Amino acid sequence: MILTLFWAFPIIGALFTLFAPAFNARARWISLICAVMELYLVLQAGTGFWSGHLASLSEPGKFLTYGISYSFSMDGLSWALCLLNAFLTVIALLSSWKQDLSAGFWASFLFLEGAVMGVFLAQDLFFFYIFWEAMLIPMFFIIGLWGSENRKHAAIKFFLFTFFGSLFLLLGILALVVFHHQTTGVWSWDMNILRAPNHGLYAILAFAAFVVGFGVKIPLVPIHTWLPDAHTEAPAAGSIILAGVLLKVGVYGFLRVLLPAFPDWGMKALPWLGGLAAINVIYGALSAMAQMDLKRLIAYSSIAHLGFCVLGIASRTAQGLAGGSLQLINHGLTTGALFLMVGFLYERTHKRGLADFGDLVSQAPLLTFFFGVTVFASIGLPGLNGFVGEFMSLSGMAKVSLPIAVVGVFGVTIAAFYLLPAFQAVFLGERKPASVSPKVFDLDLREQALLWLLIIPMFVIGLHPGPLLNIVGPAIGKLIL
Amino acid sequence: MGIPVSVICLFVAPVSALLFGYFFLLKRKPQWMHWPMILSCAVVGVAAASIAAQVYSGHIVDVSPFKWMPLGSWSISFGVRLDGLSAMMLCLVSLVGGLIHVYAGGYMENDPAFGRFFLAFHLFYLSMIGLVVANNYVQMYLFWEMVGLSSYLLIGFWYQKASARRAALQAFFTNRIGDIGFFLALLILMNVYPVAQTRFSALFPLLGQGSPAISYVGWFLFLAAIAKSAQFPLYFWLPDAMEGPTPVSALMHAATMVTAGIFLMARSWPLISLVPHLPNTIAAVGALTAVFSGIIAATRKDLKRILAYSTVSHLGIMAFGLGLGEVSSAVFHLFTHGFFKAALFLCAGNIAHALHKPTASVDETGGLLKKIPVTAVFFVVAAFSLSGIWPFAGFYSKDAILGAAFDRGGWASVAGFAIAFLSAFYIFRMLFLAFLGPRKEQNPPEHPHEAGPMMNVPLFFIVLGALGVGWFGAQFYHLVSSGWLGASPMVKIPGFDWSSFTRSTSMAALGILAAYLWTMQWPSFDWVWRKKIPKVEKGFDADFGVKPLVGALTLFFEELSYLLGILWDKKTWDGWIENTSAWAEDAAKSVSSLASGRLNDSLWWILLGGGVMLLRLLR
Amino acid sequence: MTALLLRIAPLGSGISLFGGVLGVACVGLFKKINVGLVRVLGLLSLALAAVFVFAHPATGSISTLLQADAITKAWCAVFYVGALPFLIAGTWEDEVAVLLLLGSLLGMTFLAFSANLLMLFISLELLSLPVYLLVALTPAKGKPSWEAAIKYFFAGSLSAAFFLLGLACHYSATGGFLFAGNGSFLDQVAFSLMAIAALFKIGAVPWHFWLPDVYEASEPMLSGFLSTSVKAAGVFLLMRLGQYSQGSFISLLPAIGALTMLVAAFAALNQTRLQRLLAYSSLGHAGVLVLGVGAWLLLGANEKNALPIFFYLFSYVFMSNGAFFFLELTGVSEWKDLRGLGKTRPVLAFCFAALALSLAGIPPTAGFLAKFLIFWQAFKAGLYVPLIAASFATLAALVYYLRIVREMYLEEGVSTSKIAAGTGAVSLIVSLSAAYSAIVGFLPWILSAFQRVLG
Amino acid sequence: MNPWVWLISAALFVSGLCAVILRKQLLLMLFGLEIMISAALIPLVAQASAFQDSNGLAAALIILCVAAAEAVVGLSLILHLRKNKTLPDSDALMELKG
Repeated sequence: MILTLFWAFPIIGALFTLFAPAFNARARWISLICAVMELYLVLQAGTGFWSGHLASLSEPGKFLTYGISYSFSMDGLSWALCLLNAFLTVIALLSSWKQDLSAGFWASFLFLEGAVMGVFLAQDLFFFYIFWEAMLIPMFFIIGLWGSENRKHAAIKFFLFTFFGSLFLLLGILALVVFHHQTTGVWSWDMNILRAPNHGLYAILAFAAFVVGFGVKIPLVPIHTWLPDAHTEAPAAGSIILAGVLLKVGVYGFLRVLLPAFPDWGMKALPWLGGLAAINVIYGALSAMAQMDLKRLIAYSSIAHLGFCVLGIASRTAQGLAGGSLQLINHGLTTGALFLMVGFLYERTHKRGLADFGDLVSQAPLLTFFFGVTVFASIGLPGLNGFVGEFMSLSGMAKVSLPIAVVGVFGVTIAAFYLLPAFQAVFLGERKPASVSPKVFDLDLREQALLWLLIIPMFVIGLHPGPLLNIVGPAIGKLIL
Repeated sequence: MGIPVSVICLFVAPVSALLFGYFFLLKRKPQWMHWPMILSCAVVGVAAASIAAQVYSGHIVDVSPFKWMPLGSWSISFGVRLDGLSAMMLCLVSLVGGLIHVYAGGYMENDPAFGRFFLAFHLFYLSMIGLVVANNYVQMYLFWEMVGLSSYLLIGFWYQKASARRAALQAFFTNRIGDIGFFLALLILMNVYPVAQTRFSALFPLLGQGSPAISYVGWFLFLAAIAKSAQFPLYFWLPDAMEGPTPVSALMHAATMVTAGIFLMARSWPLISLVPHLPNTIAAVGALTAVFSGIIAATRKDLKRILAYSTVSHLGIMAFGLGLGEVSSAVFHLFTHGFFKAALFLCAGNIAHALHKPTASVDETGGLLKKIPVTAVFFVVAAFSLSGIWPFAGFYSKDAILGAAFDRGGWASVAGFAIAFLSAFYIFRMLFLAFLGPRKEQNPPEHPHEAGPMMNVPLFFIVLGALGVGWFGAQFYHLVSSGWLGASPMVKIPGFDWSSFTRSTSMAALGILAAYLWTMQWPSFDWVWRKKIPKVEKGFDADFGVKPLVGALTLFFEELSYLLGILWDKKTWDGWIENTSAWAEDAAKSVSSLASGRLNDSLWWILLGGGVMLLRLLR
Repeated sequence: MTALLLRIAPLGSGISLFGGVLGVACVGLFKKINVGLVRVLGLLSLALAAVFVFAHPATGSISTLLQADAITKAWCAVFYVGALPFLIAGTWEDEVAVLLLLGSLLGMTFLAFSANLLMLFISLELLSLPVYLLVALTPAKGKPSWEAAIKYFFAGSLSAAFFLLGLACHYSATGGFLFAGNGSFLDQVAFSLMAIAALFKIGAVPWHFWLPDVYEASEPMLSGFLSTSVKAAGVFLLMRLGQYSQGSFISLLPAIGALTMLVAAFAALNQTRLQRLLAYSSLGHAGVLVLGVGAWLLLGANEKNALPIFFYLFSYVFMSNGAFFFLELTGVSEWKDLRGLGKTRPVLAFCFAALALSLAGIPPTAGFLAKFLIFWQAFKAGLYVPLIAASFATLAALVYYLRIVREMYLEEGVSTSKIAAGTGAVSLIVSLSAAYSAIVGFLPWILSAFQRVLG
Repeated sequence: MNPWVWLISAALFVSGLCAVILRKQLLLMLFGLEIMISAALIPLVAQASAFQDSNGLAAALIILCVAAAEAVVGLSLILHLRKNKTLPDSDALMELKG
């Protein structure tokens, strides 16, 4: 029942926020309280994982019909991602705190949180898919209603593009289910027992369908072009959740559905997957170098960073899988923080171009400090979180295929080539005349607190990832080849 | 497995100084920022001394108390290894670094960003300490990168200047290229051996006779060292790094940053020495670097730039020595170089300070001997040390390397001659131009003033080192060789040897003479040739084409990214995707034009559909 | 006892509907026609018919002309529920519309019970002829419903003629009117010809050109009835024919279905009038249904497997009626009329958005669950290529469904056209349909209930 | 069975079809429809007599009734149109399209 509460609670909260007139006026408070309570719920559930005596928390599935069963389960990986989700939702809500927004805005985030929780917890592919798709609707509204100039186009593009992927995902799921029925005569949608055939065109196509289905969300090159637009147009809070949480579900799908379903045959495809990921890394990084819009740049950097996640899990070694999973969390924190800060800048100046700023350090030293730390976390400076994930992912991939790992290492390097110049241009460069770049006030206490909340975990994970690895480890243990 | 208190001090003191500084001083009392840092340097210095004493007495510490990335059998630990090499480096870093801290307290006095400077400065110091005591490659990589980070922060300290920003980026990016090498070396190493074997003490005894994977590791480590220690062709960032304040340059050239590459190679020598052709390549690259940048140093006008190329040159000498197998001599040179180069830089800082400028060119100096005599004396001592004149420190270490080069004969001895000559030439050219004269082309300052005790006292101690550390070669060898992990023991640092002494001293004397003639005797020759043969001067300015090449490469990357990120990804590929809506609209128009609204047409369609249904039956 | 019950069922429901027709006709004899009474009579006869159909559990052959199986009952449910909104909320001045509606329902009921091709033909005509008139008599505001009715009539009659020719061929081949064929070539021709009539009723491509015209020109509430009950009758016809056809046209059905979806999706993209847009949307759903029937037939055509089609039709009854009734309720006709509705009429806009997303098949709506089941069955039947085409059609269709949401919520500015208040019944139907669409997709256990209907 | 029956039936059916599809006069089109229905009945009746099956003959009668009903509906629609428009021509029905 507790697991149902995880996804249902935010959605009920959202409904309250949206529909109860008495609550409507205090929507932001209601939503914040719900989000914080949800965060508490998740933390509470995690005590077992911390202490290490709990491998997973699951509810007995209720068989419904046609093999569809209502079953949820939480292991270390799910827990970590749920925590990330709950945490970033709180951050995202607080990041827009001062803006004058209607109840729908606050409710959308709760909806989104609930849907993502569902994805992370569902064990039944039917429900997995439903939650997967349910994420689209609130995000569509977040981008389309509260985004910047070109928001409508971006929202539609986001929806259509990701729905395109979802159709393939649906075909992939059907392929697994139907194959299982053909071999055993039993209908089942349980992602823990569904297996694809070991060879043949059927398996290849099913695999490809999953790669496309999950790949759109990650996003994998070349089906990534929705992401820069969506990020650029989304409001800051939306970008935080989009990058911090929504991109994660694709990789999570790889970990939870794709890899277990193709135990033997998948082995052959792994180098291909790794190659795709390596392309992602390089492509995202090189493209980011050319961007002149901060949000667009960070969006492309997300493409590159998610490439490392896939790189790690495609290796299916202990360190690769752990690194890939860790990188999910890391990317959520760092990119979340980056988008948060760009959001602060945008809130102050309504600009986000690299050329629109300069010498911000003299006006906003604190912002510069936080941005700097986050940039270095993002380019994988050891001691900060980014390095641990990338290093483990790459060392996993090196075990499987050294050339791909080499490409990945180049990607690590290029990360500095786009983030640092951007950082310099905005925070250190020539001061722009006041007509171009209005005065920027430094962070207030709320904003500082939010950033500390994001940055402290960066240091903690960077220097002491042990506890997190212990939590995630058992969950991915069975995927190791 | 106990961790000595001194080791804990090594980390706790700087970290707490940094935290205290950031959280308590930065806002309220930035002008006090140097005190916790200097205090921490003192603590670290004492700890380093006690560690060195312990190591000297043969007590090696190698513990891994803390797991960094634990994952069952795949685990990476934090640990410390205190053997000869790291104790030596610790001494150098803490001594020279600490003194430069004090100096910087005076030098940066009036800078508005005093607090920020010391935070970054101390972070630099901390990173280097972490690097030298690391007991495995992954941890070393951590601090290796942190060294890069803090150098970035410091080179770009005066971020208001575009050149400083560019130099900082260039330094970071170039080091990043080296990091590829380090990273790849790590990956390969972890592929070949169990992960726990990234620990030096476990790895080196395991090394077989040059497996191919190990040779890759060696080459990649060398790549890392090339970038970090500014070897040819990745040296160009270092002269540009002069954009930072002078104490930064001093620290970077003498004790921290660039020595890290040499340290890495010395540390990995048991591995590198097994790789075929690698030692010779290192020697060749080192020699090339030394000669190449020595020549360029002889043509520069900016004082700090001369010194920077001189550092590149000396790093080349160290690599040269390493490549020849003289690990102990190379690190000895590293040690002595730390002193005399720090001294030279601080003297240059004194000059700049006297001129109230961030940096000084030889056009603006001349005849400073009388105006700032203390600095002049310090400079002379350091210059003799650098030229390798007996009995200054530089002589002992450099002569050991040159001796090995002469023993090798052939190209190595030619390089040795050239190096001995060039170092003396460029440093004395600088000395003459700065302190003698002034020549009529120079515009010396009217009223320069000597630096205060906050600067000169630490400088004095450093100069003392530049004078005398060479006398303790035997003790140094004893220290460095304790805990050596190589299969064969370290080569001894040779003592005083007449034959090599004659050769190298005569070359140095020749260099000094040439420098005198070049600058003082023939009127204004240092300026004349520039006017006469501008093409050659341009060649020197462009480092014989290395700088344009770097520029072209940068441009290439920019163009490539524009091509991919804008032209292809946004305009073309995403354009196609966006265009699907236009295609869909066209399709929609044609599909919907089928519904003409004419009744007979729709009846025709019914017939057609029926026809298809029936035709289907035929097959 | 069961035999008796079985015997009573079709006759009873037929008689009650026929009684309804007579009763309504009698009301029409009075000078001042009491529309309320007409409505009550119609509802009563419908309820009575439903009681007769569902009160007994038995299935089997009743006579040479009649039979009953699980599909019969399920489809009767769809017919009746599909007609209910129109019957409850329709606005009319005299009794003719109800008369025709009940007549058409009578035809549908007999269609569902037929055991014989002749019976099938007669009920097909019985259900069609009143519909032509209904279309003519119930125009949308300012729309040439007579034109639509004539187009409908001619196309329908032409396909009925094909059916008849097929009937003759079947008779020639087998010597009787029973469903079962003998597999001869002539018989296969017969089934193909008859299937044209079924596909025409469903509106599959290329027999669909009447469909957008008719749905556009009729009053939206009537379009709701046409797109649900009448279409369900077509689906039933196709299933029955396919069940006994022994090959022939079955292999074409998936392709026809996918093609229909594609054509509908793209044609709809070009529409500016909402009612015509919904008509094309309905065409797209017809495509899904044809695909589903094809998969069902390929999988062995047993009653239990009919669940996806049944559930799809049943859910579609809500979605389609809801959407058309929304048009009736608000009177919007163009895109711009929708603009800003999210702010001015949030509840209405939410209902329409839910309906649109459900029609598009986005989880967690009922439309998703329905489409999902059909896709699943098609996958099981190995129809990969049609499925991929259908997926793309779904994607293309999403464009205009999203446009509805976009116009209501994302566009700035508020529509200047007046939104009519609408009667209570209409808004009740819209909100009920929206609620069904929004919630049911998340309750897959509801499928067990549907499964129980199918036995 | 006599092939001539089929031939006549087919000829009739096709001519009816032609009338429906090619002509634009709505009345003629309706006429064509009736011809098609009659054409379909010919083999039915012929077969019924060949099988000695009264079912077929009865069916033919019933179908004729149905066809009559259909004609009534059609005529009523066409006549209604005639009241409003001058020509009952299919080309006049072009308002709904796209």
